[in-house]
Amino acid sequence: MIVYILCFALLLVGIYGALTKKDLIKIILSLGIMGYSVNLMIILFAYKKDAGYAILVKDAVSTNMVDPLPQALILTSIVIELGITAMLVALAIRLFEKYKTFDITKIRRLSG
Amino acid sequence: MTLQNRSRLFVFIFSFLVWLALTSIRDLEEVVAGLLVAALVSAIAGKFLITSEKSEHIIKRIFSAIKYLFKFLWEMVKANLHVAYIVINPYLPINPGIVKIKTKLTKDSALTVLTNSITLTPGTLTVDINPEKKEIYIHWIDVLSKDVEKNTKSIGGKFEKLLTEVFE
Amino acid sequence: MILPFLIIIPLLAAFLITLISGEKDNWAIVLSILAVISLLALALFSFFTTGNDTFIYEMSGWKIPLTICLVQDAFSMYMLVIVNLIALTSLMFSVTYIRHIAAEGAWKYYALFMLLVTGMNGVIATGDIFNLFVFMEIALFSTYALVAFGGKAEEYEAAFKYAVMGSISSTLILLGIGVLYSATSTLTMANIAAILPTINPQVVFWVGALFLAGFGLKAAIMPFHAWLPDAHSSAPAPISAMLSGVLIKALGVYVMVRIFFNIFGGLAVFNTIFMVLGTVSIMIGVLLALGQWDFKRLLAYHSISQIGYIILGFGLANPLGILGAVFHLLNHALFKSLLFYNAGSVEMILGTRNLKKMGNMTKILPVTSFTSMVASLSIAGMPPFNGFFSKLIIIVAAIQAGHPVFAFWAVLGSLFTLASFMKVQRYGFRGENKIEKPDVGASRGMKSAMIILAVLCLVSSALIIPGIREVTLDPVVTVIMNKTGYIHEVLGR
Amino acid sequence: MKQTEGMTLIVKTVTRVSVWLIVLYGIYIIMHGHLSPGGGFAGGVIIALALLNVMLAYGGNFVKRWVNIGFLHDIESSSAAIFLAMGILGMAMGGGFLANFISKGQLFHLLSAGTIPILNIIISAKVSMGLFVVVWALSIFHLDKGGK
Repeated sequence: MIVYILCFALLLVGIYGALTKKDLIKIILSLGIMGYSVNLMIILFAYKKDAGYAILVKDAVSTNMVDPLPQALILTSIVIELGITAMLVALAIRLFEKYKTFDITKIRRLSG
Repeated sequence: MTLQNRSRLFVFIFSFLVWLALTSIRDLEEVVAGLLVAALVSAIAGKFLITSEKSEHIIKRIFSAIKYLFKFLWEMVKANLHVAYIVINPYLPINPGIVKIKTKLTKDSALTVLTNSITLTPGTLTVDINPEKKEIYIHWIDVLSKDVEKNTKSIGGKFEKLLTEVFE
Repeated sequence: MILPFLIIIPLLAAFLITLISGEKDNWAIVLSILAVISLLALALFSFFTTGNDTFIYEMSGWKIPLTICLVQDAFSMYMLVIVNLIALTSLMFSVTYIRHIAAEGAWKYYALFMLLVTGMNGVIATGDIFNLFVFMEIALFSTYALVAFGGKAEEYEAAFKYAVMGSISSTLILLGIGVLYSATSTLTMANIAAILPTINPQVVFWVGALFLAGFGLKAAIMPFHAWLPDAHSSAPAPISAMLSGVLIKALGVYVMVRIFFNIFGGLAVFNTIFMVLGTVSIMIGVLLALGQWDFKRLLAYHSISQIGYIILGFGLANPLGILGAVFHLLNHALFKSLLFYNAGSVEMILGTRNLKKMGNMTKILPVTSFTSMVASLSIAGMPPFNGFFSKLIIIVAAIQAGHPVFAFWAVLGSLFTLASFMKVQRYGFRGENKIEKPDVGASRGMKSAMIILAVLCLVSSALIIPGIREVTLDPVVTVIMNKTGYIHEVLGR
Repeated sequence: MKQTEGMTLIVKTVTRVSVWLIVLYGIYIIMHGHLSPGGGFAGGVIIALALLNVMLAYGGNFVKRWVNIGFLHDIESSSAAIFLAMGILGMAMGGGFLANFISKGQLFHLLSAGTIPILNIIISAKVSMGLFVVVWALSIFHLDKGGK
């Protein structure tokens, strides 16, 4: 039970960072922390007590395996996060070119 | 045979051997696939491995390499004991600093092995290298002197002679 | 067999565009328009052949609990028709507009656009909840890039804000999917719906809260609306039309309705939340819009308000309310896209979005100002345009369901909408500024896109005529009302 | 000290000697994706890292001379198109999108599992080229042009 609570705490750390930090790069890192905490949580959902890894091995019969599906889901979501992070970094670089700063409080041409 | 093609041939042979080690020869499929993969790897990344001609014969160089290995291990044991002595000494007699040494080696690979050997030896750590001036900058835990020639002899000199035989 | 092609065609078009187009964007335009026309034809054909049936497509020859399935029923086909219709007009509008804002590399726009269409079609067609997440991310990813496509500082700023908010909401949705999977051990939506009543009912509330926040942010319902005005007003005009017209519906409203009605079984507590949030969105959106002088920003705030009507209609959860909401989905897509095209055409030719700097547009841009008149009347709810009927149905349904308070706020919101669009017409298109006639006018593609949508604004009122309604809107309402019927239809038991 | 492109001689030499090994290992992971852990994605990432290793050690200009970036772009988009073509081929052979229409063969042999090894290779081409091109695109921004 404690691991789920710790995962949730990590998620909250990420949300806190994404909402309060002023630096673009720190915001991107916070989003990464959020994503990792959720990935960790879903991997933990697959855990089964005293279970082996879910790989078919030659000449070995394993009946008790962990759930392999969340691993596939996590691989997909990691790829998605990679893409989004690259996108955010590219946007941050472009913003730096335009505004000469990474400080989000100074990037305020849009209002209202 | 040009240098690049020789490099490709070497990469091909090495790749094939490594592939056989990875897959542990089970059936013909794996061996055929290994030949194809080795050809592919040598086509993509083959031209990097060998970039310069060596003067000595290959057998002689292998002997020198083995000799160098033992020499290096011996130096490492000595340096280990020295550093261990410094660590357990209650007065901690250290005098850290960065020193410059000269080297006579010319080949890239020789320089790399020399600097990595210096880094692996406890007490010394390569910080930077200037290949044009043949200078290596080293962080030393116990700087004994500020003389470049003397330092060259005590840090790099012990490896240099054998490395010349291996790589030049 | 039609269903997978709705996803394959735009995806293939996207990659072929990156492969074959060089410096010029001619091939990209041809390919993407061909792809979207075929998509629209497929969607229309399957919408009219579906009726009250449900067809399942199982991927890669496996059977349902093991595979990703695509579900074809009246609701998903209805949404697909809307998406591909707006995509077609948006592409027609894009050709000149994108050449205007980006001199080189315009083919990238079409590749991203096809990815956006792929994502939305996938979200609508899929019957697997994780696959839904993946397609949603494809759509959002291309949207982030498209919002920033113009390369101005404001656009990067808006895209960054949008991307940060979008990532947060996606993470919450992923967490919700994970919790749902751990509770039910399946990802097929119909199976989840079948298993949910047998387990602890608390799970539904936790997951519902996560999904409400996540998809609510995508739909820009009131407390989660902050990103919308920036992103929708900064994007290039055809993309604003896609975002406001269909993206927030496909990714937000459609998915919410699927999950909360067909999977969770339309719980009363979520219906109440929908009604309250919808009403708040109507009022706050329209009040914020009233004070705007930036044309596109005003339209973006109206999107919040109009989405409020749709959410209110779904929250009422009686057949009439859902009918109104479903009808308003189509109507809002039509007139909001049209209004964004008008704004884009004005911005391209006059170089301004400020209503105070416009004037005597009826002389300069006759087609634009005439179609904007149609769209304004339509969004403000004037008969005989389509907006009137859908809003009327929602308001009548609110009274019928015993919520006269919500009906009152909806009427008030409609009046404010009228006021705000009278401002647009009075100061913007029929303003007093005397502006010289510019050299270039709207191109043929732009004009035809606007005229098509203006005609559809009028024609789509006919959907409410009983004979036509029974083959178009009623099957959609049946799918949504027939909550747990989704399970039997999909699983075939 | 003279500033040359890329990193110091030591890194360059080590990269030179090890890049073929990284590529080989990536290909091994791809080819045995249906027999052991790994597969197209993991192997593709390893191959992309080999390319990135060269890029970091030797600098961008060297990589531009070594490989044709436009060609890598083309590999990336065409591999996605080929993937879809494989899917449609599955439909044509009956069984649905991406159906496994080749004979499955024997378990634990290199030539088995039908279309999965082929799809692994296609995915690895997509992933490796995509990842490399993304980092390449980010690296050609010039941040020092901005700044105060």
